[in-house]
Amino acid sequence: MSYLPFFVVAWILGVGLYGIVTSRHLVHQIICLIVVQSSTYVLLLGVGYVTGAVAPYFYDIPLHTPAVDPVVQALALTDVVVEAAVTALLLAFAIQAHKRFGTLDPHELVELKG
Amino acid sequence: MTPALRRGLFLVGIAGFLAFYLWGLTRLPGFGRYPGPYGFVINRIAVGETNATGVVSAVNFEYRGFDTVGEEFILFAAATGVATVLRHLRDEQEGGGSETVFGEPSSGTTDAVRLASLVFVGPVALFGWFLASHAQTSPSGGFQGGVVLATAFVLIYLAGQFLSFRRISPADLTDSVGSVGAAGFAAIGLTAVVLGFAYLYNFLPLGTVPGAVSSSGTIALISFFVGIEVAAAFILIVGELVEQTLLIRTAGRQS
Amino acid sequence: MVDQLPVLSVVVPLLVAAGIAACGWVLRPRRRLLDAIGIATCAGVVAMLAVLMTRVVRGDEVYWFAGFRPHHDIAIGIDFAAGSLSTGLACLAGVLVLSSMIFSWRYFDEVSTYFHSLMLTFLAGMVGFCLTGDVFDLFVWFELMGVSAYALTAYRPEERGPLQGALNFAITNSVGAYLMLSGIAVVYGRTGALNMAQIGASLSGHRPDGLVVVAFVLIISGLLIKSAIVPFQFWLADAHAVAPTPVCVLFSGVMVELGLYGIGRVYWSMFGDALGHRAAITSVLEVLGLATAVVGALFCFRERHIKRLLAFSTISHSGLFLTGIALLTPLGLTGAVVYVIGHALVKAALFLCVGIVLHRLGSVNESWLHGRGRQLRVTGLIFTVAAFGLADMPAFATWLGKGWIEDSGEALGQPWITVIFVAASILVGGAVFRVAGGVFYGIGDPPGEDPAMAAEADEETGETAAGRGHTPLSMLGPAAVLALGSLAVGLIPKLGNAVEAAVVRFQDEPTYNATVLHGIRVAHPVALSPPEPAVVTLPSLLTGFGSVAVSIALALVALYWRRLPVVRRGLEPGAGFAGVMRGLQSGVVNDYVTWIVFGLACIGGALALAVR
Amino acid sequence: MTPAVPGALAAAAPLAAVTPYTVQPALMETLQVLLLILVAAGATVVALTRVPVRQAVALSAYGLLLAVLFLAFQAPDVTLSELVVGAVALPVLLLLALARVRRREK
Repeated sequence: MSYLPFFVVAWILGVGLYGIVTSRHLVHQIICLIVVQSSTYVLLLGVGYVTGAVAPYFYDIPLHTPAVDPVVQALALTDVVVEAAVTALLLAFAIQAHKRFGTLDPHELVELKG
Repeated sequence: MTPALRRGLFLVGIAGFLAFYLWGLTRLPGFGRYPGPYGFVINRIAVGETNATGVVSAVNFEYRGFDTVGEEFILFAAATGVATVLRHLRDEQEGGGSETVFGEPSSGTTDAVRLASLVFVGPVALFGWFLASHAQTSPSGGFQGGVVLATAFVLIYLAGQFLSFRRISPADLTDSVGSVGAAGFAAIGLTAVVLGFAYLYNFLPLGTVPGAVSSSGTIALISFFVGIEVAAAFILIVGELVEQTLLIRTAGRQS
Repeated sequence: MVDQLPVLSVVVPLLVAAGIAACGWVLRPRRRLLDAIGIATCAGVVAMLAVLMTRVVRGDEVYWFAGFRPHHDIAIGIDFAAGSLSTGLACLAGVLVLSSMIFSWRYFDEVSTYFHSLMLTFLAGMVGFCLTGDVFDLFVWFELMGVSAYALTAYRPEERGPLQGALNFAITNSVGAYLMLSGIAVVYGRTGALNMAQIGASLSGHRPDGLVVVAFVLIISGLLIKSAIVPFQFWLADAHAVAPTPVCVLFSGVMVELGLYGIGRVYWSMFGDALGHRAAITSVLEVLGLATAVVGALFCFRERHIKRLLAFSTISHSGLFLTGIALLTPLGLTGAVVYVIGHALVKAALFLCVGIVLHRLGSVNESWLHGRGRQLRVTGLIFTVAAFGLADMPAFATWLGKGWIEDSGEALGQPWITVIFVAASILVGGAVFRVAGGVFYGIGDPPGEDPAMAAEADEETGETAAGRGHTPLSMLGPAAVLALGSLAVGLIPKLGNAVEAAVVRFQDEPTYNATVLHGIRVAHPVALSPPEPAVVTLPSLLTGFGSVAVSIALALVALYWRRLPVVRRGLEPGAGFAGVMRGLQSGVVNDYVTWIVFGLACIGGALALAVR
Repeated sequence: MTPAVPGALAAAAPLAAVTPYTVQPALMETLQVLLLILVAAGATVVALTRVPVRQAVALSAYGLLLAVLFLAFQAPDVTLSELVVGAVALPVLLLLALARVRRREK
């Protein structure tokens, strides 16, 4: 168990990149980019976890109860917002590209070459 | 590169890279053995210093508040970018004007879905409002609240009323509201500077009861502005996408 | 209020960006007011950073947000650590954004508040990236910079090129950013810290293990992609060629260089002492840098699309800068810094001149433009002056910087650096002289036309519609000032000593850590290795003039190629090459990501073998 | 490798002991292992689904799985964000974009 989450992180990163590289559809490629980014959430929350500790909310539990790291959770939240922002922008590019090229296959979206 | 060559090169590369990556990951302290100190220090001091019982919100809006300023402006820049890229171009005009996306007009959405969507608008909006205004106490905050609030507007659209969606949230207005939200956050920080403190210093009274709605000073206020900005940004993005789908006809090149 | 300068220089442009978006319906019909607000904001940021610059010469100024100072060496908030190098670079970014804003005074046909908002968030992202002392904050500003830049690249979505360029740019750089974030998470898992000084203090004094190497490689991978180092360089030419000209100025002049600054910042605050093995790190980064210099220069020389040609020259120069940093000596980094300043100014001037050509003649195709630029006398003159700067003509800051990197390399017993530097600068210089001579003076014959390249260049039509008959002063002015600025920087007396003092401070990790964590001002930082004097020597003067002469000769050969008696008609130089290069720069983002993965495996493997 | 944490800050060391507020560690660990394997499988399915519309639906399910995993990692805040963004907002954006693209292909 001790390193399982980190192996999962590496696996998610690997399949995400594989999806990007073999993709024939831009929207598919964007979704694979989301998968690549999801590996960072698992990694962030994985490194900040403490066995047997509670979530860092002290509303109804006493202070000084051992809690997991709140900082990585804040970082992961920022990360989620970044993901949403980048995805929205990429989708806008894809929609316009489809209008101009008539296809979403990255192999045919080549105006610039060489 | 041919697909086969690319796949070969990629597989060699990724095998090497993942081996390398795991070499580093397996030298971490191991899952569940976070060594600190940053998070533990924050857990110990946050409630006392800010009167916010949700420590993650305290980190997001106070200890690492400046990250959140940057994050809000990433969303702002992305929404501006979407509006830039999907703006009405010379060779496009509005046409069609069908009311639904998935299928032909009037056959796509059943009355049951419309009714259900409309019924949910109120509760969803209320829930979003609740989340945005309880950052300091519970696992919630401006960001989540803002997205949920935006969802309420999307539901109106799902009820088959795109034109009313646009009427309730015209692009100019959402743009302005979103910008005010983003600017509001940055301006709260600046208020502290004007008062002679460091940027983002929590200058409001913290309240006396940890976890109360009015506690924790600027944290609650910032969370509120973030909620407004996020909701407006999402409504703007969804609106632009829906408009593309429903209204724009292109006379552009097609190969 | 002066204490607040670091934060104000980031927050003010952000607030103005949001403000003009909020007042969109008021400002849209009042174009001049909108332009004026944008220019005034940039000028204000430059002024604030200039004042800050005078304060940080004697040591870094540390600013703790919300007043959370470190307790017992543990940073609980975010800090800005403004040093001379970081403030100077931020100031350079401000100057370039200011000149682009002046240049685009009434430049675009249809404009909303979007362009100005995005330029200001871009500026804020760059300044924040330079000043921050927190590694996650670095990522946040990196992303703000990225998102603004992607959107600006696709500013003209009615054409195909910008969309492809923006997609390739956004996907490759996003992959880089996520790798960087993974690296930050890995190092956080060991140290439990995000402040760079604290991480450095926590990591140093232990034997480097896999975690340190992996974190280093992951963090710099995002930055290497941003700075277009081989084999991560493909996106750059696609994005630069299609972005609006005022935006190209920023991409080439400073965004790429910021990636390299980031490498220096993380190395000399977090990893320098922890990694050790300086020789190995020097070799790996130097190989990357020199390969980039050569590849960029070759692509540059064969290009006929002028914006793309300048983009490839940026790749080549990025490699030269990386080599300067990789030497890990005070003089090498001094050279890189001066080179970056000089290059930013001349490259910005060149792009602005191309913008004027596009405005007046509606094309960026070198073959088509041949001789047609004769009427643009002033533009031609500015372009020629800037071309001499790009070819590292003595007295320009570019020549000083390049010379110092070569000196430092020779002192380390690596004379091949000089050879490759001279070769790269001859090729790049030859390419820009060829453009200058052909387009503005009509010398020789139009260069051979590659049909695909011509089609690409023709896609690029005017960004402006009205007032094509003349060139407004708001376009010529910034170009002239920037070109002459590079010359002026080169002529500052004792420039080398001043920069070297700043560099020594930048490279002194313990001093940086003490300043950030304990607020100690160290008067005399310790140099990484005995600093060699940054002086001008006769050999470097001769090399400089020599390489410029060879560049001009090369340009003349290219222009008169078809009239050379010895050459069989129809023989085009480098024809065999073309297929290979076209195959590499394929425009397919799948290929680019494959190269990223493959390149990372190689870099990681090399460092792993060295440090293990 | 961490700097010494003196005085008042030192008490916050990780505890293996069970407090009244936590799930039994053994149960928790089983849950986490199960969820991690599901998430890894989910990522594989999303990346290898070639039809974008189906992929968007798979992404929504994957977002849901991630959200549950984050709950097991004691991160309710991130759970909520992942739920609203990963499982709802992003799939909606994707489906809208795909609807636009498909309309043209008709």
